[in-house]
Amino acid sequence: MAVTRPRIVAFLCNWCSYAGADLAGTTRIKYRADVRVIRVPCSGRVDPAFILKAFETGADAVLVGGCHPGDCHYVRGNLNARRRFLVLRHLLRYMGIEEERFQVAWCSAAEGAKWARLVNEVCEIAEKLGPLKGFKSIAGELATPEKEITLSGE
Amino acid sequence: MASDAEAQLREKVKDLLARGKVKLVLGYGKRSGGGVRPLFTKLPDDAERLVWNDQCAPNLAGYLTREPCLGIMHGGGRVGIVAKGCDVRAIVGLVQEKQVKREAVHVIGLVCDGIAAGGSGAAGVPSKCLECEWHTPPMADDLIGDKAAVAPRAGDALADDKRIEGMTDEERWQFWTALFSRCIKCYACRQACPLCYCKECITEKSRPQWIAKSSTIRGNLAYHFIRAMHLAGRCIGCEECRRACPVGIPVDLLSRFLTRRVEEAFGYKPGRDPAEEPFFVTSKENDPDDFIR
Amino acid sequence: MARIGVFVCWCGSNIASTVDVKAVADAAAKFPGVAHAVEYKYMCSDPGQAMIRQAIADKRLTGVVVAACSPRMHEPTFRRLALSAGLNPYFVEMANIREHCSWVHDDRPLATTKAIETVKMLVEKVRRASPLEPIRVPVTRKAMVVGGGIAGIQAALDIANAGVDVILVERSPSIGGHMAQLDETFPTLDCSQCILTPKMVDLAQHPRARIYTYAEVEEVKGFVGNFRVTVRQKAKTIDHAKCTACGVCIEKCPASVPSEFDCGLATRKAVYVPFPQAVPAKPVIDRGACLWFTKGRCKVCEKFCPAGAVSFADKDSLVEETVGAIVVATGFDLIDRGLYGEYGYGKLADCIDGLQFERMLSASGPTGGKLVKPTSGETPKTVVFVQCVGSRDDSKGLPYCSRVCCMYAAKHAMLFKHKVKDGRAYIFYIDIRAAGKGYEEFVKRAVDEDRVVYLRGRVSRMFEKDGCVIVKGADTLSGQQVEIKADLVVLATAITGSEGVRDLAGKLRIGFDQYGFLSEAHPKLRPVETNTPGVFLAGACQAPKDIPDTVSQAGAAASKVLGLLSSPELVREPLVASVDEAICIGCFACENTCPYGAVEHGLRKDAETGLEVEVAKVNPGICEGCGACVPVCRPKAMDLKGYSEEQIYSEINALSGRLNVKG
Amino acid sequence: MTAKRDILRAIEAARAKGYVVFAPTRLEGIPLLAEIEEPLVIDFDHVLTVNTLKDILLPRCERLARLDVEGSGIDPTGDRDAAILVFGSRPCDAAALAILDAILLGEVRDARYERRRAKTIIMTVACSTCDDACFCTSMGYGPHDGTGSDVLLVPAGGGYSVAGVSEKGKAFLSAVGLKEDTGGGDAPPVLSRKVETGDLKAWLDANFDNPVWRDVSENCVSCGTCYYLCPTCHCFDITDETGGARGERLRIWDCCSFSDFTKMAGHQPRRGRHARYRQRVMHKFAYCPDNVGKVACVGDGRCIRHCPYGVDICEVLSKLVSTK
Repeated sequence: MAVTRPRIVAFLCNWCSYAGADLAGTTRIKYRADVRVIRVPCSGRVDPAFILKAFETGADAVLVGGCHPGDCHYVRGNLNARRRFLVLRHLLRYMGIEEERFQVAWCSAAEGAKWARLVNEVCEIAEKLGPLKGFKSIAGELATPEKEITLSGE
Repeated sequence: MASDAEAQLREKVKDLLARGKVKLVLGYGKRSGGGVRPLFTKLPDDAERLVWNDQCAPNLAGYLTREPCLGIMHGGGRVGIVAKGCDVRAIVGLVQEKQVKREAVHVIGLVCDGIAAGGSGAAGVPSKCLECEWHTPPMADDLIGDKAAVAPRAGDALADDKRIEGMTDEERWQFWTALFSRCIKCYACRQACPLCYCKECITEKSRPQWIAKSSTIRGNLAYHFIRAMHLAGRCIGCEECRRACPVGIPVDLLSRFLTRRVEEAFGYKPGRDPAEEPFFVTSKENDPDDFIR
Repeated sequence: MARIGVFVCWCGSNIASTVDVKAVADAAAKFPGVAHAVEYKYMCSDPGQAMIRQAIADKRLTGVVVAACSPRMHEPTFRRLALSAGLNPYFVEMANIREHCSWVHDDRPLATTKAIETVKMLVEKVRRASPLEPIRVPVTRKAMVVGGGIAGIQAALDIANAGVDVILVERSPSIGGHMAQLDETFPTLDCSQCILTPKMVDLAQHPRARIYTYAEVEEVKGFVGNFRVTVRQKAKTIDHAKCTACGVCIEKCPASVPSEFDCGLATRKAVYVPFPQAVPAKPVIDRGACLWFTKGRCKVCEKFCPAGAVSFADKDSLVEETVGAIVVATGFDLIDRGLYGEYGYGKLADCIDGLQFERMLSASGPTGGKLVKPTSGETPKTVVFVQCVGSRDDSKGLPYCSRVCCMYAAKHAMLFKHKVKDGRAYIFYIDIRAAGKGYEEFVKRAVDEDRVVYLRGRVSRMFEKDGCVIVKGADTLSGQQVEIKADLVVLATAITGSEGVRDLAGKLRIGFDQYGFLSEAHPKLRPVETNTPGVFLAGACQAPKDIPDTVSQAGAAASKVLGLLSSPELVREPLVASVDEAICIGCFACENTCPYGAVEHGLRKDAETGLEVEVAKVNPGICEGCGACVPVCRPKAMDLKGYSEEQIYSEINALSGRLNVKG
Repeated sequence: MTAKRDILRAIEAARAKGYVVFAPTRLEGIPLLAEIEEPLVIDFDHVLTVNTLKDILLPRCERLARLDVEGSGIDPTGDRDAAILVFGSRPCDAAALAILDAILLGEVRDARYERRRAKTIIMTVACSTCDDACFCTSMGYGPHDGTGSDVLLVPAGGGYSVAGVSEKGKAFLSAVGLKEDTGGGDAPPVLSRKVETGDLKAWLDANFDNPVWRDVSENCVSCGTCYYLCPTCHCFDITDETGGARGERLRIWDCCSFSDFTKMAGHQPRRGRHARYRQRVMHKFAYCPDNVGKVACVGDGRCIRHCPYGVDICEVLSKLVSTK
């Protein structure tokens, strides 16, 4: 079995960060494939429960991408979220989950390169910290084993 | 907490009820086998049964969002409530969050220099009394007690916090999982919390089920995690949750820790001023953002 | 039971070269709820779409996941397709395996893994989707324009000419705005009033236009399609229905105050018409200046008015107007020269600002078009024009360029030279920004034909010395200090948003910056829209602009309004928040969080207590679907359609259990 | 009289025979019935553990089945087969088992409870002390009562008198080499509490709609403490918990005082705290007598001891019957 690679779950706001990630694509900027993206209308939609669930389901790190302050398509969704995220990072640390596992970034639709860099950085952070054991240890029955499939070869 | 305060209290309540200023006063009465318990005072004569001493730990604010108080306030009546500084902060929170109309409550604030050791579940003087800045309630219609007589308790309110902060991440995780695996999900902490007034708690949601219902460590951790987030910057540290927990979990640690962080970061202290907007529904351009990439 | 169809696109080799599309389709076929999974070269092509349409029918699909490019690219395409195939469009999701996968990864197994998991997430999302219908809001086919300068007039005219009723609200007693104060306009030097006043009259006489002058917006309720605007009609104290505009009252009025229109270079009476060509041409009484209102005696005007139009009993009145859209055209103000200690705090009488100079130039102005030195009344021989007074000056907190000063300074210098043939004109500048049609040529003319002297540098100090203003500055090109003994100094003071605009912005729930300029929805792609649907911007209220730009933006705003009002109802995406009233506990955190004021109060009978309790309700006509209200709702009574709690939960949940694709 | 060490030896012997042993221990000062590896950690001095035998026989969370939608589908799960010895629980808790048996092993039999019950030995240690919340005597039991126990140890001098109460118990004693000696134990402690309930059942049957229910439930905040700590409450909920394609079906405790109680079945029929509190009292003192001929209360007093707001079942009962 291959070495387990880090698993990053990213919540991207539709207007800036998701578009930024699109731009990374259209400009063919390469980055690591260990990220899984969930599209949300605004970083203000991101609930702490999302992050908790992401960790529960095996994420080693979570990244939330929103518009830069002032650019929010919805005026101030990103600013409201910022308060929650600050608190959430404290909670994670206090509970014994390295706060670096939860990253927040402002990434505009023009910052394809920044998005690529972010993914790589967060992957490195996750690797440095190693797999998040805590939640796996309490998943009990719900710990789903890895599956393997092979390429069709076509 | 001189007994003359108790006498004044009885007088005041008797008078309020007699003059029909309030339909009901939430206070403390004797509990069989020592200690106190909430006393719903409805008739002027019931006022004689009110007590005020350092056993009066319970925060009665939670009753304001329940029957019969709801019905009384809804019908335009007023409810009186005997409240210590910490209790009053809960009432302020309820006003801020539109659960109670300020004019519908008559707050009988009591100057309090702390409740008895063991008063909130934990051994020793409750830490809330050690860090108390509210010996005199921040809001009251009547104030009983002698501000001068207040003798702050000695001790370190942040002892637990420091211990936990001193641990490694690994140790902290072990600490919490060990603690919460004890939780039996009786929801006493939730029901006792004056600010957990939701009619249907998110724990009861099954589609989707953010919080596993079971009292497995999985479910318990999720419950206390989300609860802490829901109380961050709202928890006024009355320690009712801790007092109510039958298996002795210091449930308040998380939410109080977060509320301190909120104060550091945003200068917001819950339960200060009924006119203040709750911190989590607003934001400022210059909020701290050093953690953002 | 869900029957999801998964359609994996090769996008030619764009995806297929890096992602094993067959492996993706095969894996998807095994996902719970997936009834059909295929790959094809170009899903967006006609045959590709036909294939999906066919599958929806044949396999009785309840949902579709297209694994292809970014949803920002083709989501509308495939949702339209679904609709035409009889499937609710919101049962279609796109898995972005191109921009987010094949184009950014090289490793085939890893890219394929990511593609498969991405598809899985969106299959799970579609499984939890619910059918949504577009939201339809009835529209009031009427518009309001706030501000009666050239921007407002143009917008109002364009709207009215298109056959839509329009209401213009102007704060001062006449429409016309700053443009009416100007003498000649660059780069053509045609007379400002000659081109403006006809428009003013057109609008005033337009059957579809109604003008409130001496009026202000008091309150704005409602939302796009149906704003309910309360207008405060300030008491004019002259009944315009009776007034014949004979002007006797003005003649007789004993009270004089500095004229706003003439920028304090002349006075006006307490009862006044701002300028001769004003629309309406009938006077109002300025109660701040009127002796009757200030001292309780006089009433001379009433005595002399032949029409008996003066009514001291007149009161402010409130009028409510319902309109479908609003154009804000509140224009600009000049910054206070008092900011500049080094320029004499605006106390040097022979140092004036651009607008004052315009009035001086104007034939209908206080000096009848004659240039004079305010202190002596002589004709100024040496005039110094200073640009960037405030603009581009961080020390005064105004980092931006006011955009019109380069041009009008050149114009002023020229016009001065035209009037004073032997005069000397100096212009202190930092850079010359003449990036408009015919602008560069215009500046060149000033230099070549009119011999205007340009000095590159800031003016460091100016002070009064034997009847003249001594201007000290640096000529950074020659590297010399220069000192000019000027008869008159004209400051091109910086432009800011007009006074009071912040209040208005609050009422309209639109943003503004620290300089009082209103915020457009997007600096490039939505320059005339605001974040409040149905509210648009025109002219200098958004940023400093010259007349041509202002007029074109006014036209753009008008066309946005006309587009909005073109159909009897507004169709909006149904991706909005909604409240489960049975769970809502009425803390209204959502209301405080909503940037659009979309949360309203409703009543619910509580099952447990039987009491009527207040609960939150979302107005789908206002909600923009950002979802900021959901995380602050603790019991999760609030949810967001299209990005529902269940959908996002399922997406996250789909990720548990890693996948390993072997090469 | 049998010495304490002989008893500890017997427990060791049971462990050697593969018994899983539960006994009272202290966790941060809180007496809890817990699985032990080492008899020396047993706490003999407590009045009553916070948790009850329910934790072992009707656990607060029990897996009924495993789910894997991408794999084997649904398969029911059993639990470990090892025999169980519960040492040191009190007579009231043992007595509660007799009630649970009557309810869960009636015409409808709870297979899982039955299986576990069958392989469990209840070795009760009678009370030498009690506190002001205890009222077992008012419910027809007592500090030295053997009801529901397999083996009853009664404090005697420094040691204990040992009696096999059930056949199962006698067999166990001989298996672990512990002789019965029923030589006189110490006098039982005297309870301070006495509940005068008169003809409670008749009152309850007649006063379902009596407004007094609102008064007696005023202090109740609808938490689950009294239920979860009650040795006879036995309502449960079934919940499916999933992660990805995996999941498990769990049986967990539920409580008639929760506002979402029976929501699964559509709605909570009991509106208001008073209705829910009434249900609890009715269930214990009216419905159970009707259904299984037993009052579902053993007077262990946990609900009084641990109620955060001082709801006192004894006071409530006397108040009820004294209300017209």
